[in-house]
Amino acid sequence: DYTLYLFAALGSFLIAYIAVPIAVVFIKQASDVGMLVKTLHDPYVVEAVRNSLLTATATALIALLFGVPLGYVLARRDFPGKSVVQALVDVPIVIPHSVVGIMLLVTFSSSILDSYRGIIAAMLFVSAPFTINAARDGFLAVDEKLEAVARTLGASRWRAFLSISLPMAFSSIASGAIMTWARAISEVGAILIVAYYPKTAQVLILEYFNNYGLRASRPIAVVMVSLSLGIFVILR
Amino acid sequence: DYTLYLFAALGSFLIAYIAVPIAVVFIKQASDVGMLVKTLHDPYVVEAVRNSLLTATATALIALLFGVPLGYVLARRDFPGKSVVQALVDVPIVIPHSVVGIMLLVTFSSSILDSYRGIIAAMLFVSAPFTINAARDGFLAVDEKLEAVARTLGASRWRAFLSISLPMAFSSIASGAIMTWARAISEVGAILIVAYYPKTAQVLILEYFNNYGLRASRPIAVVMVSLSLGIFVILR
Amino acid sequence: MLEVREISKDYREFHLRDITFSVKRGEHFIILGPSGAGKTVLLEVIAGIIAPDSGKIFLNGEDITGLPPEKRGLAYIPQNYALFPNMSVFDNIAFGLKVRKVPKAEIEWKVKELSEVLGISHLLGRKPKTLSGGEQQRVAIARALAVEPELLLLDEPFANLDVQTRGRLINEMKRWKKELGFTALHVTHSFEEAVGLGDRVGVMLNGRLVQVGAVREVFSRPVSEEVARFLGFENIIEGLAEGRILRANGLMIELPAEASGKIRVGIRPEDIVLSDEPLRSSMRNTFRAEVVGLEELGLLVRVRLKAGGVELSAFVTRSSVLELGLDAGKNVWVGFKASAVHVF
Amino acid sequence: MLEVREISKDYREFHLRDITFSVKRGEHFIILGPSGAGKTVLLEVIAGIIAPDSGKIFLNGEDITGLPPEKRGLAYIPQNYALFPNMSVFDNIAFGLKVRKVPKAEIEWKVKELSEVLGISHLLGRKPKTLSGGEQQRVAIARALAVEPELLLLDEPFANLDVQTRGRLINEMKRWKKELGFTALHVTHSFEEAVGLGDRVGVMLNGRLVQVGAVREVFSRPVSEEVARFLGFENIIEGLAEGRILRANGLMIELPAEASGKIRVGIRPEDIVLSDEPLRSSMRNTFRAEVVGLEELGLLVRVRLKAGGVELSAFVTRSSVLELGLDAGKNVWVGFKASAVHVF
Repeated sequence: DYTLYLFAALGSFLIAYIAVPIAVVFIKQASDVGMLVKTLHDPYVVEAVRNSLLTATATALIALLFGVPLGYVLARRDFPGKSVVQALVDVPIVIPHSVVGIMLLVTFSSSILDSYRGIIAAMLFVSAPFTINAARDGFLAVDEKLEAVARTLGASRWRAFLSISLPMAFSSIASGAIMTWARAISEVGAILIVAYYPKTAQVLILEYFNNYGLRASRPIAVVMVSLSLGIFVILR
Repeated sequence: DYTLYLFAALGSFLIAYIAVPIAVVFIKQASDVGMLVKTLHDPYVVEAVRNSLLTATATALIALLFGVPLGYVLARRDFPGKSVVQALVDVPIVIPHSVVGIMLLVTFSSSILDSYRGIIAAMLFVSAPFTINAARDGFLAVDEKLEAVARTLGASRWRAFLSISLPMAFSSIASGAIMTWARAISEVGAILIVAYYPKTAQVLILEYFNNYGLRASRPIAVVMVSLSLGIFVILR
Repeated sequence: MLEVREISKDYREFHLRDITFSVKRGEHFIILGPSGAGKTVLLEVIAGIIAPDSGKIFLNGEDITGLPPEKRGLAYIPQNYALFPNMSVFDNIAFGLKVRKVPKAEIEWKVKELSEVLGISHLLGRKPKTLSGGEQQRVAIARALAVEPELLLLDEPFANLDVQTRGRLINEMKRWKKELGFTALHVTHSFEEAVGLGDRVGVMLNGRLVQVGAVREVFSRPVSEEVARFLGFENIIEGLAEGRILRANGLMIELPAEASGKIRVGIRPEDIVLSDEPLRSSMRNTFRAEVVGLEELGLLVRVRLKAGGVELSAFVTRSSVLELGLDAGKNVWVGFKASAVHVF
Repeated sequence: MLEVREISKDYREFHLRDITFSVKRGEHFIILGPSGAGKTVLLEVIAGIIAPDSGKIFLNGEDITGLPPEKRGLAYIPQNYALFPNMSVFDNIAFGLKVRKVPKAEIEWKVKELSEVLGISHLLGRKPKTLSGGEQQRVAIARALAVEPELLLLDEPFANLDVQTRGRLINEMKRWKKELGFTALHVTHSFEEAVGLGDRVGVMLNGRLVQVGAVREVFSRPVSEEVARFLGFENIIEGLAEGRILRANGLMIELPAEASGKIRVGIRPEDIVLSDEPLRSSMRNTFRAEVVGLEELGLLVRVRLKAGGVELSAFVTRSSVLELGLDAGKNVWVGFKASAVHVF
């Protein structure tokens, strides 16, 4: 079946294009363990990774706090303008990252400039859709009759939500939150504009690359890609 | 139904958080049309926007060339390691953008540094999954029996693909390609590392912001967000 | 006890119109209708899940139309039972009691008592997904009865069960009802459930409640052609009655009772017998008819006939079709008893 | 013309085992089996869409087992017809001809001719989605016949049609076959199609072809209990035959022909008649039996009976159940003709 073989050959190119750089960065780093160890003791790096983890986690928590209720409303209610709201949720995916930074700065100006607030603001804008959509899909998968029955048995809507819908949608919401976390920690462009300081690992990679070259920035990249792939494996 | 009202109130926060910055950047720019006109005549800006459009378009075409066959194989064939391939396709979403830049540079070094090739390489890595997944979903939605029947009527697999599957999956593939284009033109972090030059609009926004401040970079942001939202509206 | 007054509601493709009926304490009231009649919507309006467009609902004289479901005291059991998949069977049954903050010891005692009557004591630790359809149904009933509701709202409770389990559970439900003494409003499309369980039945067609009455009465005296057709009287014949004879389009049909004037009668297709020779039997109505067409219906075949100017349809088995050599154009004898003719 | 030799294939939950049969030129060969028997898998193996695990397929003496579908010259019509939704009806029918690079004028002439015979000339400009089920089926047949295939592979061609359209199209297919003269291999679970269209029939159960023969022969002389059950003989009775009498567990059953030794007979449940009094008729086999249970089956009720030591099941209509007052424990008379007893 020559057509399929041709297609498989063409397709393998993209698979290789994704897999090879990941493999290469680990392999090359393996021959330069000294630099990796040195990097792991560099207080700037440790601080930056800490900042990245903290801000991404804070972003995921904020996305959960607001995104889960929004997902529930989108799953359970029809209201005028619902399709516009749905579309808005998906907008951040298509806006260039540096434009996100400019828009946030134009809107909130100095109150977010160069602060943890700014990092989180940038991260939240680009990553919240994952939590909202996952929560909505999770709640959509919960039969509305379950809530209806719980209510005829005397539970308020809040109680029915806590006892039935939330536990049942939990795994979908959790994987949405993890995606939000991963997307948050991957953001660079918007953060560069809104909050170059406090330094995050993503930005530090860029800075070390500009100041000290590839060899200095590569170990941080290895640390970050390990984190990301670890998260990804948990997700699957 | 107080619980729902509370949820709606919480949810509106995120909706406002996405909608307001987009609105504000247009509104503020409207009071500064002079700068916008000036920017539109700035040869650097024109050149950068042109670079962004060209590289994003090239990326989308490459993603189509390789991603459509890959999507077809994923939709039609079971093979050992298929789940690994599937997982790999989704990996780029979770890797920090600056890490992507480092990985590509480590792998391809000077052959992509500061060139159009480099911009496209960075864009392709982060955006190809959209085309692959859309093509796969598009082909999955085409009943395999249609191809089978076409073949019993004398068509080769290639002919059946061209006459039946490709036309039927076209709209899904097209919207995947548009998402790829949008994701490509939104990328900043990886491009900053791989190819600061030739300058793309996303990078130029950053540079103008650093060198001349918010007022200078905002008009480019307005141009880019208009482009992105235009694409998004077409998609819906 | 429950009084439903002129409820109307447009909901998706369903249109309830002026539904009025009442359920007495201790009664098993059946709403019988084809799928698509709007039975589930009516039940959800009564449960408080859907708000009606107009009309009122009273429970023990109190207007509950505006109350949320949790304030009504009616337990709803949807068709799929809607057991909470994230809880054990025990927690499912105890749910309503926990919500009411009933003391733990009392909850355990109550769950134990109910599960014994319903024969599910051995399932209390299991998750709903591991249960069979019949077991799920019992758990759903236990969960509903645990809160001692004024009224049980049952939506097609036997529809998802296989034929044998259904028969058994219908009989058991009679026993539970005696032992636990509840009032039930039960919607279904199954004649079997209506006949087996119903004290009274309301026939619902296209969003309207068209006839309410005791079960036997509704089945033997449908108020309209529409109801008759739904109850299986496929042959509706119009004619002029005189004494015990109905003249219709060239046929003379013996009636089960005297009547006069222009009337309509209904005959079930399964009550019509086909044969090659005129049947020598107690059947008073025997005619020569021509086969117009055949339609296979699973195990039975519907034979369309023309006798005089009247079209009839009869159900026969597949082997009868072969034996009698039935085919379009063939002439056969049709017969039915006077008692199979229902006048309305 | 087509010869299938010992085909075996494991595919998903289907397990084909040693399927061997052949189809003659001009024949309409039916493969009859319940859903899940693997009929579609067999058809796709023959079409070349699925490769068999073992066995060979010959077409006009040539081994085509290894050929891709496009080289076999067999036209496959799946159950959902699989019309190409992105093409007009004309382009659907013309597809195989275009692939073969037939000149345009010839294509138009051919499509016109076929669509006239099949009565779809007025649909040529439409898209498949706008067609009714019956129209879709005709288009699928036209598309398949356009390439003048050696053999037409039909998968449940009438399953997606409503009862009336099905009956009409079965009759029309006989006419098309006469006018266009094709050979067909047709899989179905419908007795109606087998009897109405089949020249020969192969019964397929659990992935095995258990009986092949002329239609009447297979229906009247099933080779095994398994086939008999599938063909509707729910009552299988084992006993010792002597002349025209079978003694089984206390019953004496009159046989349609002489036999001797240990044999099994089958009786269809619809051939058993129930009554309150012994029937005075030509039925030679009449027994007293006790009702064991009832099962509702849509329009019919299956009555389980015990006569002597033999369990029987009979189909009666719902109104008969009410009339005879059938219920577990009641005693009734059962009767069936000697000609309803099938010996195998």
